[in-house]
Amino acid sequence: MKKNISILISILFFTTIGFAQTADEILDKVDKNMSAENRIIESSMIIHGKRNSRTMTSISYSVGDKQSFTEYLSPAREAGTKMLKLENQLWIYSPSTDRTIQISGHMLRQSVMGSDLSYEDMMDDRKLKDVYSSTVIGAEEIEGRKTHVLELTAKVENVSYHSRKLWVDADYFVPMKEELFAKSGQLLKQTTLSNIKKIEGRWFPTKMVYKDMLKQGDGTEFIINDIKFNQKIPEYIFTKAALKQ
Amino acid sequence: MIKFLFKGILRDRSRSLLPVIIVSIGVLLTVFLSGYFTGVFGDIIDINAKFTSGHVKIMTRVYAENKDQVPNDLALMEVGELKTKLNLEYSEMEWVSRTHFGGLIDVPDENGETRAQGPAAGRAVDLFSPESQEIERMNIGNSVVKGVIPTKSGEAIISDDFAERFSVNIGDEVTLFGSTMNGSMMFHNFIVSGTIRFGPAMLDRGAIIIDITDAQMILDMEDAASEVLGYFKDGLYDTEKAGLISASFNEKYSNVNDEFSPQMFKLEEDAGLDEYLMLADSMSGVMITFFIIAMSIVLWNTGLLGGLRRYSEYGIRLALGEEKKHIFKTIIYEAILIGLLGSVIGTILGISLSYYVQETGIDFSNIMENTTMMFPQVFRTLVKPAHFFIGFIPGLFAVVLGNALAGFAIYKRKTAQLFKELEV
Amino acid sequence: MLALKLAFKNLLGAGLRTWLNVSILSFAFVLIIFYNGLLDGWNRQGIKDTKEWEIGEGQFWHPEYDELDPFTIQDAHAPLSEKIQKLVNENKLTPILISEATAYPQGRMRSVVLKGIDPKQTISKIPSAGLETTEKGTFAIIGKRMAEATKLKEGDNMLVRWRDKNGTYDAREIQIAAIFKCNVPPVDNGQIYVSLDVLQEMTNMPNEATLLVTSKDFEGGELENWAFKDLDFLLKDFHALISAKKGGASIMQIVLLVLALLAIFDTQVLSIFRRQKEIGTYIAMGMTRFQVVGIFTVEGGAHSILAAIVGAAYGIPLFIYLDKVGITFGTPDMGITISETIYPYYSVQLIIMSLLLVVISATIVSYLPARKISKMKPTDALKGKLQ
Amino acid sequence: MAIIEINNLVKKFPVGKGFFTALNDVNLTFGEGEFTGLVGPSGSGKTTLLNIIGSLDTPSEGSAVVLEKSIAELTHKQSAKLRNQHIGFIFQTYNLLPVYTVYENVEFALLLQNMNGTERKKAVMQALEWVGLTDKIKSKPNMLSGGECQRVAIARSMVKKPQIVLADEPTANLDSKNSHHILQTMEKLNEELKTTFIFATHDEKVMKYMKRIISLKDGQVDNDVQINHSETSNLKL
Repeated sequence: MKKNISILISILFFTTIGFAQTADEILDKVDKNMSAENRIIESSMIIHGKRNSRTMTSISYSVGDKQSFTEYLSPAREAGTKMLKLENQLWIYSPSTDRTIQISGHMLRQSVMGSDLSYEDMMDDRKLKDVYSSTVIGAEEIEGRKTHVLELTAKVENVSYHSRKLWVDADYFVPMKEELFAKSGQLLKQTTLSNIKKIEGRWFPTKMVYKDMLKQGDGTEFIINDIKFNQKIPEYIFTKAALKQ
Repeated sequence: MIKFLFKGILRDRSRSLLPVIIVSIGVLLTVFLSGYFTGVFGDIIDINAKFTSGHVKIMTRVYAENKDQVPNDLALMEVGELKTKLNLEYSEMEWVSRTHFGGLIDVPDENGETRAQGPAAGRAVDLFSPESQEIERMNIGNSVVKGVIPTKSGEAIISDDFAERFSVNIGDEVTLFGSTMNGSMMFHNFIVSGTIRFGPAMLDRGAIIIDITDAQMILDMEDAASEVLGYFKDGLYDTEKAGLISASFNEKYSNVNDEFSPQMFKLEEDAGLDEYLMLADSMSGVMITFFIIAMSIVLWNTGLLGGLRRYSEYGIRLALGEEKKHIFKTIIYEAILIGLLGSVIGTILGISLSYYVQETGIDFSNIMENTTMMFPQVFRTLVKPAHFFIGFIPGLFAVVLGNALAGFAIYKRKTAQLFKELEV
Repeated sequence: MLALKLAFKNLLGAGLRTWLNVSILSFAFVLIIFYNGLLDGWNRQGIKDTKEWEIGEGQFWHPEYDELDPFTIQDAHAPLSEKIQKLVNENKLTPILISEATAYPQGRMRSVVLKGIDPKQTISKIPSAGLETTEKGTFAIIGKRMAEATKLKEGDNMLVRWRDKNGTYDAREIQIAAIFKCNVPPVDNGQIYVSLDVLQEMTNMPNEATLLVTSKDFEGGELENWAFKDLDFLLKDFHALISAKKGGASIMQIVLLVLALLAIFDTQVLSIFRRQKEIGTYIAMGMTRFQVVGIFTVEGGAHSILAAIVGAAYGIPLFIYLDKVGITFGTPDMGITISETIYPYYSVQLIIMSLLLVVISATIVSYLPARKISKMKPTDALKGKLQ
Repeated sequence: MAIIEINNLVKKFPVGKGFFTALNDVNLTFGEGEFTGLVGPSGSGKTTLLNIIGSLDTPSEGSAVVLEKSIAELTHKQSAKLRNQHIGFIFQTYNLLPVYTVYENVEFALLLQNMNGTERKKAVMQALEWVGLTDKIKSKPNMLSGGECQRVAIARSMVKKPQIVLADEPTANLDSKNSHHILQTMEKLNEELKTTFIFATHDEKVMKYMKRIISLKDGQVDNDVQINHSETSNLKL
């Protein structure tokens, strides 16, 4: 879950509302919409398996882009499971075993709970602007809405996806769709964002669908049930000790 | 007459005991070695069957296609009902469910935080049911290095290499982290009841074995399993029967258009061992044939010797007025008695020994250096119905033949000459 | 010498019975040598094939690399030093770069290992030359097993996704340039071979390798930052398999031997019974009982020498024949290195050991009944009275 | 000078729970060059006496001293040596080694003495000459007649030039012509080589050749007479 959130966050962070035509300006505007000093999100993740679909709900707290804490609320099996991300470290706590397990190394590349996201996807929280250089490559209409189409190309080395294509709503400055590409240009993943709502003065997509394009299946949905910005989040929540509480 | 001869055999130990012992030993060896060849040449098949492919194996069609991914979300459902049907319709086989799972084995420090961690290659088998033969079948008992096989829920046996590498001791708690059949996160603490080493590093790397009921619980696989394996109740793989059963099962229950419908595979289809199976069959056949011929020669020789040693007795009997033809007949009758007696004793002993070795195996691990291979470390025989009568070929026919040949010598000699030999 | 001479005279005098025993014993003898020869042949070929295809005269591994733990591959690579490059140019080493990947043959997903191999290398038998092409595209060669598992044919394309040095995803279509046949399963199963420079470019690891395979010309010695894995290490499982197979064979040998010895034992018992007068005569002529026991023991034991001669008479032509044509086992895919055709290998040591085994055991088994002689009363023996 | 001295010799065999006394207080002396027959009915102890003299058996009581060696005190090895070097045996059933040729059967006795090749060959040929079988040296026993077999047996016992030859019913399986032939051969050797011959026999033909006849009855010496019929025997030669 947490990784979903991270991805989401990373995307959100970098999309701000704006009217400028340069890519950077567009990204800045997107950022304004999507990122905040801190946030509390209650969300549902729907994973479409080959056989059935599953919904998990969670609440997650984050401060900046380095700290985040997620607690799963349902289903019963997952309830109470907590995930803590600090910088690039990730721990998961499970109440049934009273254990805190560090997820590291190769495990980070594994898919999270059969979703179309990997732990690493969840972990990567760098701002798009820091990682990619962007250019506007056109304008398209998606579901009746005008969008700016941005092409992002990695400017640093350690990225999972060499390039991305971002469709940003021309009015709300919220991304509507994103495609992630391999170095060769092969499409690997696709994200669609929808149900844009105005929350605390910003536009925010409340539904996202992630899809691994090389895998069969219907992708993973991420729905924000409630989101609050600029809340007071106690520091101790981002400690390993808090996992056990 | 037979009764009279029988008395003679029983009372005259020097004449009867040795031949019977030798025939028995010969028959025993024949029976045992036949079983042994079948076992040794079949070992790869057998190990594959026991460990991986069963004699037949049922998976969902889609699981089968992706089986190297261990895709438990594609596992068989309603396994209970399926097994009930199987037990009813294919009662010649024993049906067991097994589940494979992946994940991490996480070893905690004193604060319950990760101290060490490694990938898990898990197997869940029926360890707890008293009637389960899985422990035996997978040779788990003999592969235990330290500790014991789990006996209650929440216990697991893990790879000895893993335990060594991360200094996990018996009684320690490790956490298994993975995902359930539905893809939920799965955490479960297991007490390490023992460590295991099968041999091949590939099998041992990250191995963790738990009971199937634990797996159902923790993997959210109530009434589900990765695969249902069928084993012929006599323990012997019969490719034709397996073919018939799988054809009939697939006809009834498998649906090409339903990727979650079960599909049955026979051993060689699953393991890619078609050619080896044929080879093993013919190799063991050839070896057994050779051996029976050799044993027949030995026992024929025994019969011949048995007849020869009694020349002086024949002399006496001729002197008493017995006809040569009659003496010859009694020689044959006696040979039949001795051959039968020896064959029966030998077969009983041979089958018993074979069964014993089939069950326990002959463990070479102590005398072989460097043994890390799971399968050939312990050698097993395989008792087949043929072994119940195979010993009679050398035991009865060869002995009678030998005696008959010896008896012919009586005809060759003049009565007077035999008579003379009696005055020694 | 006297005893031996007497023994042969007696044995040959006994005619048919001797030849029966000898034929059984020779059969055991030939079979023991054959079976061990087969295993030795398998062993030698297996080692040869593994060396030729996979491990050369040993490998240098990147210290992080563990062939059994695919997770180590990610970090197990390093650039080739000048010294190594020089050795590569001298054909003493060939580098192999390994990368984990996911292949999507026919829409399915499968974990594979991408291996970069120098198309010009001659150290491994992997037909890497097939990767040398001027055509555009990425070409790979795979083994027969892999081809069957993925249902790929020559010329087919398959999407492969991997991550480069930095973890950046990359994916492209790879075309199967050739399919090779190889007896060494680890070289085949789940492996996709591409040209070394192509993989280096794909993974953004220029001039890097995961392991180095040595050739016969490599003089040995350490390479800084690389861990040498010798043949014993690399062949451990194979050695274990063979020694285990030998263990299995030993039961067969024991039973065969017991069978043959049973025949000798039986013959001994009878001949001692029937030849009491002869025994008495020997004693009357002034032989000690010990000498008589000796004669009978040597006589029984001499079966084994005759058996060796007889065995050699049909065994040697048979072995020579088998050595020419080999024994074909088909192409079982057992995950074990086994040639389609095994040429049995008969070492002098094997033959001498087998000979000793047969001779000594035959002698022991002949001695057991002969011991009875020392308890015989010569006067009774002369009368043939003993039962 | 006596080469065999038997004093108060008793030999008992266990029979069931008791004993059968085969020899009872036998006192006898044999000198060099004797040609003596032990006669008596079956079971009178002839063979037993021969066996004891030949060191194949041991006395139960009393002593038998052969060539100054007390039979009772010999080890297996010593008695084997005594037989090998000084005593020849001739049996009723010849007891030739069936798989060997005539020559080899005779040679066998010398092989045991480790005599060297040339000497051995000479001795074997000489022995076969004595018994008149030089033309059959390559025959095996089963190709010979009974008389010929017995002559091979004589050659075998004589080839090592023993001081004593013990013959147990040597003519029992032979017809009269062959019996005479055998006896004449032995008589001749007795005279030429001064070998002591002791026969166990109840064959009248044999007794005629004897120079001394000892009758045994129920294990005791019943009668011991010296006979002088040298004229007749000379005639027969």
